[in-house]
Amino acid sequence: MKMLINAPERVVEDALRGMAAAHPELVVDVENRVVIRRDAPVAGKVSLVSGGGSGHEPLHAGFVGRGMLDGACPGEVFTSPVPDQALRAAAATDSGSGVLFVVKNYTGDVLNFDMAMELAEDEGVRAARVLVEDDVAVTDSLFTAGRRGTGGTLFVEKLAGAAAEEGAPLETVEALARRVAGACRSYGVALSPCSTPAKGGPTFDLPAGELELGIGIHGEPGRERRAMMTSAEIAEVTVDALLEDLGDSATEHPFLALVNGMGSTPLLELYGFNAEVRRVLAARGVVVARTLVGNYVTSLDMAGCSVTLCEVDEELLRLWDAPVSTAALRWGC
Amino acid sequence: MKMLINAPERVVEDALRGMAAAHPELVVDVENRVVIRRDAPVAGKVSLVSGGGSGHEPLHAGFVGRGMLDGACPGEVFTSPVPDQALRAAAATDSGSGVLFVVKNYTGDVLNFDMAMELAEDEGVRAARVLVEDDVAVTDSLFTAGRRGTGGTLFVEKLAGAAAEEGAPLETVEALARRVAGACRSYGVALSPCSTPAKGGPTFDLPAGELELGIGIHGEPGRERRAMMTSAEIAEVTVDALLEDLGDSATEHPFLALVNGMGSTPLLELYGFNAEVRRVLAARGVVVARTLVGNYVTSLDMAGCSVTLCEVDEELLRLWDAPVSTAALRWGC
Amino acid sequence: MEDGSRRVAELDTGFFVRWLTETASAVDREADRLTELDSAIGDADHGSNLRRGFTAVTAALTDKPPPSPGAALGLAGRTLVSKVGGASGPLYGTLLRRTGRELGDAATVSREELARAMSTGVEAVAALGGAAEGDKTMLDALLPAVRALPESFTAARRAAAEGAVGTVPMRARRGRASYLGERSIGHEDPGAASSLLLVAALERSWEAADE
Amino acid sequence: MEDGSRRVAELDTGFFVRWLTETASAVDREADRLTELDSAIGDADHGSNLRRGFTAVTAALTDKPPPSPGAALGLAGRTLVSKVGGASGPLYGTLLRRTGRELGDAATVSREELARAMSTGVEAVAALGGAAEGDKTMLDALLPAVRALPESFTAARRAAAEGAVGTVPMRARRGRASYLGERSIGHEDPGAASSLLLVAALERSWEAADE
Ligand SMILES: Nc1ncnc2c1ncn2[C@@H]1O[C@H](COP(=O)(O)OP(=O)(O)O)[C@@H](O)[C@H]1O
Ligand SMILES: Nc1ncnc2c1ncn2[C@@H]1O[C@H](COP(=O)(O)OP(=O)(O)O)[C@@H](O)[C@H]1O
Ligand SMILES: [Mg+2]
Ligand SMILES: [Mg+2]
Ligand SMILES: [Mg+2]
Ligand SMILES: [Mg+2]
Repeated sequence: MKMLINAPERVVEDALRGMAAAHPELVVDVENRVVIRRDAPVAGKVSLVSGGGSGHEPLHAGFVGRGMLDGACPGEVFTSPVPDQALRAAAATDSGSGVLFVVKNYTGDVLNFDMAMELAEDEGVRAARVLVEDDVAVTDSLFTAGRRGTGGTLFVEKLAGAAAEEGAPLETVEALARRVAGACRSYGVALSPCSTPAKGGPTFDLPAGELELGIGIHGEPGRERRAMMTSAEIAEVTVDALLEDLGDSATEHPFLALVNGMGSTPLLELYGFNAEVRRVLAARGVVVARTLVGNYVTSLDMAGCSVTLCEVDEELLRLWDAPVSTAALRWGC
Repeated sequence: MKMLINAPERVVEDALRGMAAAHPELVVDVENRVVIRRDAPVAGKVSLVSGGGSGHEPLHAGFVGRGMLDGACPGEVFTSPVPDQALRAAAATDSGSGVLFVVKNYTGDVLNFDMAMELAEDEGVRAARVLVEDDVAVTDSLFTAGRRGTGGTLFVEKLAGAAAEEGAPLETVEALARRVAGACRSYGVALSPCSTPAKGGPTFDLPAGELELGIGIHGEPGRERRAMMTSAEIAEVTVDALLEDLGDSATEHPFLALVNGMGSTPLLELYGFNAEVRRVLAARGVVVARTLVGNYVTSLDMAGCSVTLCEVDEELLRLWDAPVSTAALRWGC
Repeated sequence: MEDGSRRVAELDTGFFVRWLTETASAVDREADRLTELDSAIGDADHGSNLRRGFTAVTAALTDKPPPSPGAALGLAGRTLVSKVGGASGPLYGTLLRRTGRELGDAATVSREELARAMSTGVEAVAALGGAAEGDKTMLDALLPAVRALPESFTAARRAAAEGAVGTVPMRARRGRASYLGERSIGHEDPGAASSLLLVAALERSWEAADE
Repeated sequence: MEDGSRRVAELDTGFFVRWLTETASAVDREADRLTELDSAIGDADHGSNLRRGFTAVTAALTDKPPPSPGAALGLAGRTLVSKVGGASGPLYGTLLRRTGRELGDAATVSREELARAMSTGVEAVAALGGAAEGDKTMLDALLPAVRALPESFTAARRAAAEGAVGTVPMRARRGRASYLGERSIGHEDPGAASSLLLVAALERSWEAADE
């Protein structure tokens, strides 16, 4: 598998150098692998810090900026960052109002951020943590590491980021982030595996004519393999998986929708898929208030898509519409 | 090749339905395949209309909105739109101040937009045209259809769009667009071919371990095939091709840089490539004022990248920084 | 038996409608091959472009049966222009519209009249696209075909076939294939291949009329 | 000959440094296989994760030669925590740090003392990750190994090897492999495989000490 890289072990460092060159509005510490807002720490503001393995770009560093994250710490490809990174991002962005870590629910992320939390408290930084665990493809969560954090992360970072930007205190931002995390459901489908630099090739085999349902974002195979389907059929399976998990409440409130590309599915196809998703949702009586279509929470060059629904009320809708200014998500300023 | 579609002949229609669902700020005429700003025609404003084959998303429909295009007309995949579409987009957005068509230099686009110009004049719409022909990989332009229009299109649309938004008259917008088109140079590299829905598979073969230099954005093979290179080496070949064409003037003015993904190269790799591009430019004494990294002018799911440089002065830099609010490019508002 | 020797004149509207629908069937049958040819030196859409266009032509001809040969070609040409896009849409559209305009509103035309009109149509294609014979385009099939048409439909089809094959060793100087430079050599031009389908359908329509 | 029968105590700092650098070489040699195992039921990074971590461990041990067995393990554990990331970084880091802490600053330790300390270290891993034996994790190699360690280094290595192979038919209940449900069955757990490398390096270091 050919990649536009220098060497597998240099991929993250090179990307950070390139981010630094492209985004003077960010402070990029290439050596320590931390990306923060240039104006951090912002006086009186709770800091939002996230991070995780690389390979999901623009998540998370692409969401650092006004109205979203204060700092991000990218790990190696598909490998959660080490505690030092998270600690450094927290210390550099804490204004004294405390830090909220947004953590996707993977064993590695949880363990490393938990260690960072302890270290942060040792250094006198008030720290809290919200877990994103939105992937409904993980069933039997008693017998697993629990639901994975995927597309819902974007909603948690945006909405909690907006609340933090408005000056809400740590407890409020944390409670809101938890509420949003609880309101998100995701489901993903792969048409092809991705290739990691370390492996140099596809992370699993997917025969022509088949797709994987219920995939995660780390190039892992999904729960079930089926014969290839049309965009309309994939939308039905996906939406129904989400609605089954949401239950009857799904028609009570409007939703934010993220129709997300896994990396190499063309935007042309993603928009077409959005049409089908919207059609199925409408048929089930579900109202969509806002939609985002694009590659936001990716899995390197995997072909496929995921859908995330986030149930909102007036307040969350207002926070969604609030100004945001990051490399990958920007409006209102 | 698996695609997230319903049927090859429905791809463009489905995508437009999905755009309509995601972007209430746009008027999407699915049947006639025209996308326009909801507030068009804007009184006293020159209208900018562009279009071309689909498969290059977000180009062009993703650039419709305040500060950029007034209308776009997407053709079938890799097939220029028909004159009726361009005419309809022009008629729907013309405030009486005239329409500037931004046309990429391909035989099909030129012929169809020329026919649209004639039809527009017949309907009393003042119309002008600017050709984008920025691809330096096309040499011997006497013996070819001339240089292709690729990444430079984004700069022409953004800068002329900003001028039009400020209220400049048709002649001024046209002259500025022509100046920008003349100031742009692009060069592209493919690590893999793309697959079109009509063909259902790759448009050319590219053996493992080889890449194509000097590719276009229509899944066509490039000018030259070479053994796979590192990101640093690809940056050298690319930058040197651009600078050779620019000649000595390259160190006189600063540039806008677009480090563009062809579709399936992960953002992680694109940022890493940007680091190398910047390194080589710096070594050659070239100054970059602004950088955009991402998938903006794509070729479906092709893996690879292109670099566009656009020489700017104070005025063009100001127009670049001016507010823009489209689906794919947004800042300042 | 050479068609030229059998009859004079009398190509009526029905003949032209048959020619166009024959072309539509041929394009439909050969669409994948045309796209395959375009994939080697172009952008892999020629077959689907022409299929979309000629399907619309067949529909338009059924919808609004044209009153004359010239009207049939004009309707077909306008339909191609507004349905195909790409380079081939305006070029084939111009070929048919211009040929149709030359035929005026005559109820029947002779093969010689058609040959003269098509020659003007092909000239218009050359003028619009700025291409000449030898540039590896549809003109390399169309120009020999209209030169041979006064002799017979069969001669025209043979000339088109030779012309299409003759594009293989050419280096493209117009259209997308020109971007490939030397690497365009060794492949048949998709537009020349589709032009052969058009001219072959002309011959078949004549043979059918003869039965 | 069973190592347990030959000598008592006296595992000194040099022994521990050798153990850790032996592990580093083994991980380096086997990194691709570990990544391959992780690609089947995880995210294809276990080999490169541990290679990065143990390379840093070797460098740290050279850089700051540790004064005692406990210090050697503590340094290695801290290095893993701050270089590896992922699930395995904190888990292996905790194993070594906790084992090191149990050893205190004794200049030499017996195999029995090491076995007791490692047992506490492995318990800490289980507590941190919330996994138990049979969940198809590194614990399935580590727990049997520390249980057998009082007997001999060889017995520990054999137990780890059996434990690693024993993960093949298991259904994962912790870590990424758990997302696969039934489909995790039939593959060896990458962390169990790397734990075997650690325990095998322990045996090899002992044998080398013996020569
Ligand atoms: N300038 C030109 N003059 C004549 N024919 C041309 C010219 N440019 C392209 N063609 C013809 O058009 C064909 C390609 O048509 P098509 O694939 O439908 O359009 P596009 O190149 O826009 O994708 C070529 O094979 C060639 O025969
Ligand atoms: N909760 C856990 N308890 C014990 N070991 C675990 C746990 N989760 C994962 N592991 C071990 O870690 C290994 C994976 O390590 P690695 O691939 O480096 O991290 P990641 O899963 O974050 O990519 C698994 O094979 C398993 O042995
Ligand atoms: Mg990992
Ligand atoms: Mg085309
Ligand atoms: Mg074509
Ligand atoms: Mg792993």
